Amino acid sequence: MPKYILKRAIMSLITAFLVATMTFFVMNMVPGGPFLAEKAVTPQAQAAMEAKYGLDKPLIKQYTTYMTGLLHGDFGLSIKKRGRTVAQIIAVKFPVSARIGGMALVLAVLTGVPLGAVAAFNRGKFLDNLIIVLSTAGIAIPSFLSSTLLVYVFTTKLHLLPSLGLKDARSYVMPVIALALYPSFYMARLMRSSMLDVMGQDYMRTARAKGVTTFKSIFKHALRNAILPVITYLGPLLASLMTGSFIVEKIFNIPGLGSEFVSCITSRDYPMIMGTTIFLAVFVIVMNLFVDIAYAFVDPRIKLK
Amino acid sequence: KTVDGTKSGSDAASEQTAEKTSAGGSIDVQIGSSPETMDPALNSAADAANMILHAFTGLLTVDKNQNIVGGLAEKWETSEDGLTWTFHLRPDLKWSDGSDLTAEDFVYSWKRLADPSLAAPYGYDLLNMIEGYDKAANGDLDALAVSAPDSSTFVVKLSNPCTYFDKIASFISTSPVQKATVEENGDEWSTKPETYITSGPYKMTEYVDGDHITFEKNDYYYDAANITFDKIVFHLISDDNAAYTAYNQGELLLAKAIPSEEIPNLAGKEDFHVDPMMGTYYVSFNTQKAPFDNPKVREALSLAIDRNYVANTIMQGTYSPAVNFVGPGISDAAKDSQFAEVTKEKYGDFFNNDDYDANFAKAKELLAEAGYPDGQGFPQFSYLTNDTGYHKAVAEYLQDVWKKLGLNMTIDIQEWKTVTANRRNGNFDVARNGWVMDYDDPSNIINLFETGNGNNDGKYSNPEFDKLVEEARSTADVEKHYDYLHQAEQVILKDYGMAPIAYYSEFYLKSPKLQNVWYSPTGYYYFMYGTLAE
Amino acid sequence: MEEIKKNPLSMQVSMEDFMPASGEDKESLVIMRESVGFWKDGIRRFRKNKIAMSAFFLVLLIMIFCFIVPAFYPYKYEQQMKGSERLAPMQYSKVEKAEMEKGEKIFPHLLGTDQNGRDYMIRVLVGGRVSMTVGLVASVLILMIGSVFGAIAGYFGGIIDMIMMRIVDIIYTVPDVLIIILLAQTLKFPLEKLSMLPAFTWMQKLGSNMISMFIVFALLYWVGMARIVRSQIMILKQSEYVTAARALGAGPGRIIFKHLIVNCIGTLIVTTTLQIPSSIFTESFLSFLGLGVQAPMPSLGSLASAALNGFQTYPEKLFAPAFLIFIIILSFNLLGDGLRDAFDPKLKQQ
Amino acid sequence: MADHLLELSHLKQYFPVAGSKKVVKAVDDVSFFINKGETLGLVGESGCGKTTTGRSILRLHEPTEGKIVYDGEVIFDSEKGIKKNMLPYRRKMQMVFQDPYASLDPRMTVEDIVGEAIDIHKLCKNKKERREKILSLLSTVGLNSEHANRYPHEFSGGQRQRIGIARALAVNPEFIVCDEPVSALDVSIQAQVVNMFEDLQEKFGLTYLFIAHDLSIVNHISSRIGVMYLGHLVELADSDQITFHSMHPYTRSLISAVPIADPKVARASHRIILSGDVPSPLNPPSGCPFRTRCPYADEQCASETPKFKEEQAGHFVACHHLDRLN
Amino acid sequence: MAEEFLVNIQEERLSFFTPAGEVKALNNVSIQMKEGEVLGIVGESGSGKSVTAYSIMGLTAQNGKIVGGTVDFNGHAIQNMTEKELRKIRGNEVSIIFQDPMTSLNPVWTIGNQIAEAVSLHTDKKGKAARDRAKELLELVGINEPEKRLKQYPHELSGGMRQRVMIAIALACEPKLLIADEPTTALDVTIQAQILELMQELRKKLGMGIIMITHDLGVVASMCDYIAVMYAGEIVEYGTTDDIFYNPKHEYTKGLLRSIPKFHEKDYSRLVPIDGQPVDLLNPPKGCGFAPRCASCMKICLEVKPEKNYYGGVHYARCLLQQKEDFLKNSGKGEV
Ligand SMILES: Nc1ncnc2c1ncn2[C@@H]1O[C@H](COP(=O)(O)OP(=O)(O)OP(=O)(O)O)[C@@H](O)[C@H]1O
Ligand SMILES: Nc1ncnc2c1ncn2[C@@H]1O[C@H](COP(=O)(O)OP(=O)(O)OP(=O)(O)O)[C@@H](O)[C@H]1O
Ligand SMILES: [Mg+2]
Ligand SMILES: [Mg+2]
Repeated sequence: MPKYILKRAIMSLITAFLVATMTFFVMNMVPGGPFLAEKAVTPQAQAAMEAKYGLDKPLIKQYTTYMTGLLHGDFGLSIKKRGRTVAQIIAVKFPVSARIGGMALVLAVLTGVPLGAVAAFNRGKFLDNLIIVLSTAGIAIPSFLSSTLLVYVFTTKLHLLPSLGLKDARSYVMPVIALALYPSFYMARLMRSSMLDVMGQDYMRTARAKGVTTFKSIFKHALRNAILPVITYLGPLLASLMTGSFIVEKIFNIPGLGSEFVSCITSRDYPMIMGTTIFLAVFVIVMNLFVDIAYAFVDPRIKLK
Repeated sequence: KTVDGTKSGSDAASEQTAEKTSAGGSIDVQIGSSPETMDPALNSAADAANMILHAFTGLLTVDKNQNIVGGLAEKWETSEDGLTWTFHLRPDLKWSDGSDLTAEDFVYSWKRLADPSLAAPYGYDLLNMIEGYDKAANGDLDALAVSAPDSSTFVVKLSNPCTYFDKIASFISTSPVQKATVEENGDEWSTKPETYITSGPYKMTEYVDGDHITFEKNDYYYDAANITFDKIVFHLISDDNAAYTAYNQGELLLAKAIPSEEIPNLAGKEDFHVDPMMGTYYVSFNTQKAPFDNPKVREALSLAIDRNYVANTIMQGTYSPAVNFVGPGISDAAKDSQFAEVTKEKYGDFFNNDDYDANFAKAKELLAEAGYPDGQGFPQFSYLTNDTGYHKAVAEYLQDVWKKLGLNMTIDIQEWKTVTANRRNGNFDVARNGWVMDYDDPSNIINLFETGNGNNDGKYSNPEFDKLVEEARSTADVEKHYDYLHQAEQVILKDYGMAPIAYYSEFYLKSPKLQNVWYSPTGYYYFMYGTLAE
Repeated sequence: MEEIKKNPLSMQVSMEDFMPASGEDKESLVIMRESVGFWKDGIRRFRKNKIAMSAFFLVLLIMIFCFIVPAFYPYKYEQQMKGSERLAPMQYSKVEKAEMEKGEKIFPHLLGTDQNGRDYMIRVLVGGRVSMTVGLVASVLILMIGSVFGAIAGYFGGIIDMIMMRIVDIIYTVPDVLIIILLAQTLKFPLEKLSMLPAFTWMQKLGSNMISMFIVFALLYWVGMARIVRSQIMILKQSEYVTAARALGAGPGRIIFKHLIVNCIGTLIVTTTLQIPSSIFTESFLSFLGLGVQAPMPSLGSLASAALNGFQTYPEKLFAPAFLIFIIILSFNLLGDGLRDAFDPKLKQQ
Repeated sequence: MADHLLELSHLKQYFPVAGSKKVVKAVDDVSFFINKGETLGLVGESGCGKTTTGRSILRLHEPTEGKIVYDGEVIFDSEKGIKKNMLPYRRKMQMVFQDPYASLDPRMTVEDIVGEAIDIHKLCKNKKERREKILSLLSTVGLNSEHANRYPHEFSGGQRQRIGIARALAVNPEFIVCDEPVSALDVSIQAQVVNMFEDLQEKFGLTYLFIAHDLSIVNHISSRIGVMYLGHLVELADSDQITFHSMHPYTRSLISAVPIADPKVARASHRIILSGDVPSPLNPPSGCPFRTRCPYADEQCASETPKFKEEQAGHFVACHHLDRLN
Repeated sequence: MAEEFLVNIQEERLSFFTPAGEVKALNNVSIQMKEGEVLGIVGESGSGKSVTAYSIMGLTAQNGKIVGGTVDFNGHAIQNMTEKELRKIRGNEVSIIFQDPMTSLNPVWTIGNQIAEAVSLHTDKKGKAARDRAKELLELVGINEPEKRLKQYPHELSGGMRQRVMIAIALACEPKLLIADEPTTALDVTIQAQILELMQELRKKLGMGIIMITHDLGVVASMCDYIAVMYAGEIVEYGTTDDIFYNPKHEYTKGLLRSIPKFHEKDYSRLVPIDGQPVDLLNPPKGCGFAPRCASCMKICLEVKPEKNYYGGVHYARCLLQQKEDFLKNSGKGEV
């Protein structure tokens, strides 16, 4: 197991390195630079800035400098948000996104999994069809729409929930729901089909032949097997939820990493783009590793090597 | 000439509010999204300037009626030749941490502003007329002719007279910053409340990036007695709907970001305000590129635009139709006179927007004269713009109306940074453009068309124009200064160096409860003397 | 034990009955079922699925509305009617009212008009067409790239697979938003240059935005398809029929295209159908970022995101395109599910 | 020597194991020959390497080591580095597979399945000729023209196996590897297929390598039988010799374990029950592969792999303790 | 009739209702079996062997229904029992071993857990006690190091071992009847011998009844007291093992016996196959199910379903050939 993790870690490092390299060059291909503003600055100032961030050097040199910095754990300074390091910004913004994303994940799992299981157990019946249509409809709503509607209904019309920021528990309600909507319904679909799969397995027949009650056969025998595909989905999901959604963060005005990332791309804040990309890439990789380990934990057949 | 500025900015306000509601209290407002910087020298964004304005005060400041009044300086005088400006600071000035604020701090701050390694965006615009700026801009900071003969006197020597130097001294970027905290913390100083030592009415107590910035009253401020609110929370909101909802929920007392298409619902309501803003929305032509190098073509394109329609219908009256290049709100030589009005008197309106049909007919004619009857032979071209506000709707309108001239235009919508880059590099045919004034002097916008100006996107070049601009810059005579600028404006209008479309306005929602807060055409909101009605 | 009953039959039988039955008699008993091929069988199963059939007809209906109706619609999507701006649904402008009084027939603005005085209904319909085109074309691109890439990686395995899968990993790991924004911008300029060339003038019509969007899709989203196809191929290549083909002397090309890809066809159809809604989704996200299709061409995403800027005043401007997005995505998803059940019952979820 | 159609010497087929340095020794040092026109049966428990042997002969896996001589021509020799292009040999050597369900491409019609070899080797000049050839092949295996346009899933197991046989016959082969061709079929159908193999052999003079785990079938169809255990060939002799005079302890227990469909005989017979399971080919025991389950095993068996020798004329066996056994 | 039967199935008819139509899986199946007896059910794939056995436990798949006849087990009328009542019997009075030991054990739980579950379901041994019993059971089925095995997962065991675990689960509550549904088909010959040996041993030790389902006549020959031969959802012949092997009456049984190689007899003559293909239960023939494949099929066979014909003792067959003989005998007396 430790060997496996080590192996994966090395693989991840390589992937992260390649991702960083790719990002670096693509980013520099795009027109516009970080110092372009509405006000044209003087050539001296421009030169001074470029010197400060090392952008006056040839691209290859910049690249090696950045990579060397990275090796020492130095993500560099944000160009746009002067006075802040990339690491600081991520350290402030990521927890916000992660908190909401984490809650959304829990909500999605707690609703999606039972919904899917219930549908599977009522296969072909009304309830099943209802859940199928509902969950398919659920994944067909773009998040900008669902978020806007949530605000419209719960804040503008019903005055139930605050619209601004993350002051108290109530202000988490809407963003968490908005984020959880899609994964929840998606998981319901996933769960339903894997549950149906498991219910057709021989060992479920064995359980019945032993005289196990329906309830116990679901909880002890079916659920743990059926949850496996859901777990595989959790890796990418966890990564995408915890790293923040641009749309949801924008609409609910949440100071998270998702909106920060988009704004650093549009403002060509090179160190921020690099730092965030690498952070996100590593996060995705770590989450996937995490999920693989969890998978091995739930499914004893999986040997990590 | 000496100006006595003892009357502080607050007086005008306090005069009116005889039955002033009890001071103190806290307000929640939205005037922008997350600032890139809160450092006065580094800032170039109006959003942040609005907040910085409440934290920093410079030598001079602007009152409710757009008059330049004393800030940290109570008196200032100009030498005969207009080259030496002497500012006398108020006694016992203090930083928000309680330490003394002296003329030396100004010397430090102004030199810092000129420092190329800081790359302050306004460094050149604000300081280029000061003697030794060129050297300073190349790193020799001490060459900058600013000095502090004593702790309460600050002297600036100019290389050429600048009639509007008082306006510059009131510009927020020239506010002093505390040397100790800046040097100790570097760029980081402006990101944390502890190190954000201010000279203005408020100090920072909380800074949550992307969420809000909280200011509390600075008791060391010279005018602290008149400052009303104890606390101002600036909510940093980037989404219009979010701000709008929050305002409607009563979570904000003032919101600047409003979804523009909600305006029909708001028009006429007492909390909806549309105020003039010094700025012009215009279209840049790439004057170096055929067929836009032909003034006739530019004229035809410009005349084909129904400015009334664009401003009043597409932009729903949140802009006003342009008749010249420089719009309202900008003052002229005489006291309380307006540059735009003087233009009208002297030269008449350049565009007659009321007879659009005639304009359009003329446009067709011109196009034929230019060799493209009914647009025949005119190459397809593209219109570069980003997609915020009314930009896309205007682009679509232009596409449609120029199509009527027989021209084929594609709309090239790009993300903001790319637009800026391409526009500045001349990678465009026609592009949306606009300029909001930094300070109240027409040169600020007219100079954009000077040969070699960094913001001269259309690469317009006319020696006559350049000469007029230069003369306006070097004269010490205020009258002449404005006169040259009027002439310059006429030159560029006649050259159709760009096609002005509309003048900016600021529209915002303000709760009627929030009183004595004013908005100035430079785009700034002043909350410090406001009051809250019960 | 049960008593041995006398067989009642013996009473009625005749000698004739005990004659040996002929071969044909026996044959006639064995009814060979009618021949059902893969397609026929799948379509039969699909027809039985009510939800999927409804989705199928819904898709057809939407197609008719978006692709055919606009040709006959009295308004054009780019046609600006001065004086008719921001009309409410069914509202007529002053000019139009005057015309009507003169006895002219004016087709109502079913969904009102937009800020430029364009009929909103036709914009929504054309927007649907654009979004569906984006979805379909992008899905086909993804299908082609993904399946060939996945098939090659899966079939050859070993080091080839290893390298190809690392590429997939990288593309998968890089945040989508980054590539979307950066690529959309990067591609723009070269594409515009390209479209100036005589051979590529068709690109002008589509707009470089649309093309770079396709390229973005093609570069980004094929990885999912590639993974699915690869894993399918890895299983399929172990099949004995593949070994059989190899034993007959078939080469890799024949095996990949004649046997493996053909056997993935169910997966391919299904994944592609399910890709369509996700491409439409992404298009709407791009529009939200202001990187959508070339103006004045509308897409559902760009209409909806523009309508957000005033949806309390003009709710119908948001709901019309949003509802159409919803219906398109919903019906394609249900259609995809139905196709999966019909053509590839083994494939439950990717 | 001339009538040896196929000769295999010291064939080894190792498979790498993903993610570790270990190898699966699926076939380990197997040597035998097959005479023209005969049927050599190969039996052994699941996973002992029967299929792998068959496939290695056809070079569907590249053998790790060894030498394969077909009809006097060396088609593979690891020592001399000979690797002949197999395409011409694919017309002479064919294979029939175990699973009649998995071995037919479900998306192809019977006609295309049978015709694939014709296409690959360009055996027919035109469509018509191709069709005729396919129909004649189908009638050879007892199917009719009606079946040609149908898909495999419309057939029962026995019929599918016939399609598989027709496919193998399409190239007019001389030698067919039959990899458990009847084990997936119902008992009543098995006999149909077994008979067909016999008929075809007679008609076309075919040579078979007949793989099965069911000794009674192998015994019925083969003239000689080889017994494999854990990648090794442990015994090889005439069928009768194997059935009634087997020498290797494994073969003996295998034979005694075959269920006898005759109650009286069954009740009277004595089974030699082996203890334990077949070891994993990943961790084969040292020395004699069978020693972990062999009642006669001793130290010698653990240290030394017994040689595969001809103990009697035509009877090969690999065991250290033949003397003790007999 | 006074005898107590452990299993008494009378004229059971069972159908599956599928989208393609009604699959008449069982037609008038009758089985009677006493405690301690071993009954073999043979027949080709799809003939209804498993369905018959499962219906004794009420384990029929959801879309299946007993549409006629009675199924009586140990005094319970199975066809009338609710799922809850059935649960008390399952694993307790009657247990089952499935064909494929690879898939019949839940992959995510340990062996110990799965055996202990069976123990604690029907006895008051819980927790530790159940585990101890599980260990005992593993010893009983001949698994060494039971302590270690209890903690292992199914995938860590070989096929033979897993089948032993399945048997251990089945024996957890010492059932009166053990149903073995092709318990050795998936196993190798030498392992099959081990399992068969074990089952015989256990039967001697525990004295339970066994229903042995297989398609291998060799397996039933040595183990069973009675044999039922099934074809197309019917029991076409029933009798003692010797009846079936030495005096088969039904053409199918005869064909079956002819078609297997005589391994131990040095007989290399050609096998005699049964021609044709298995029936499609969705479109069953009107008359005798075997008629299309029967070499001595008569015209009447295509029209009429044969009834049972007894040949002494319990031995009966459903074949009209007997009728023919009777008819020929009788016709001399000129009844028709
Ligand atoms: N392509 C392969 N890669 C890795 N291992 C393989 C491969 N093919 C076979 N093996 C392994 O080689 C060993 C022998 O397999 P093989 O299929 O030859 O056995 P077999 O005797 O045919 O068994 P069965 O009776 O189950 O068909 C097995 O352990 C198997 O897992
Ligand atoms: N759940 C079900 N739905 C529909 N038909 C079924 C179902 N279960 C069994 N059948 C049908 O009932 C018939 C008898 O099946 P059964 O499983 O008893 O056969 P079997 O004799 O046990 O065969 P095998 O030897 O393959 O196990 C088959 O034709 C089968 O297709
Ligand atoms: Mg094999
Ligand atoms: Mg069965």
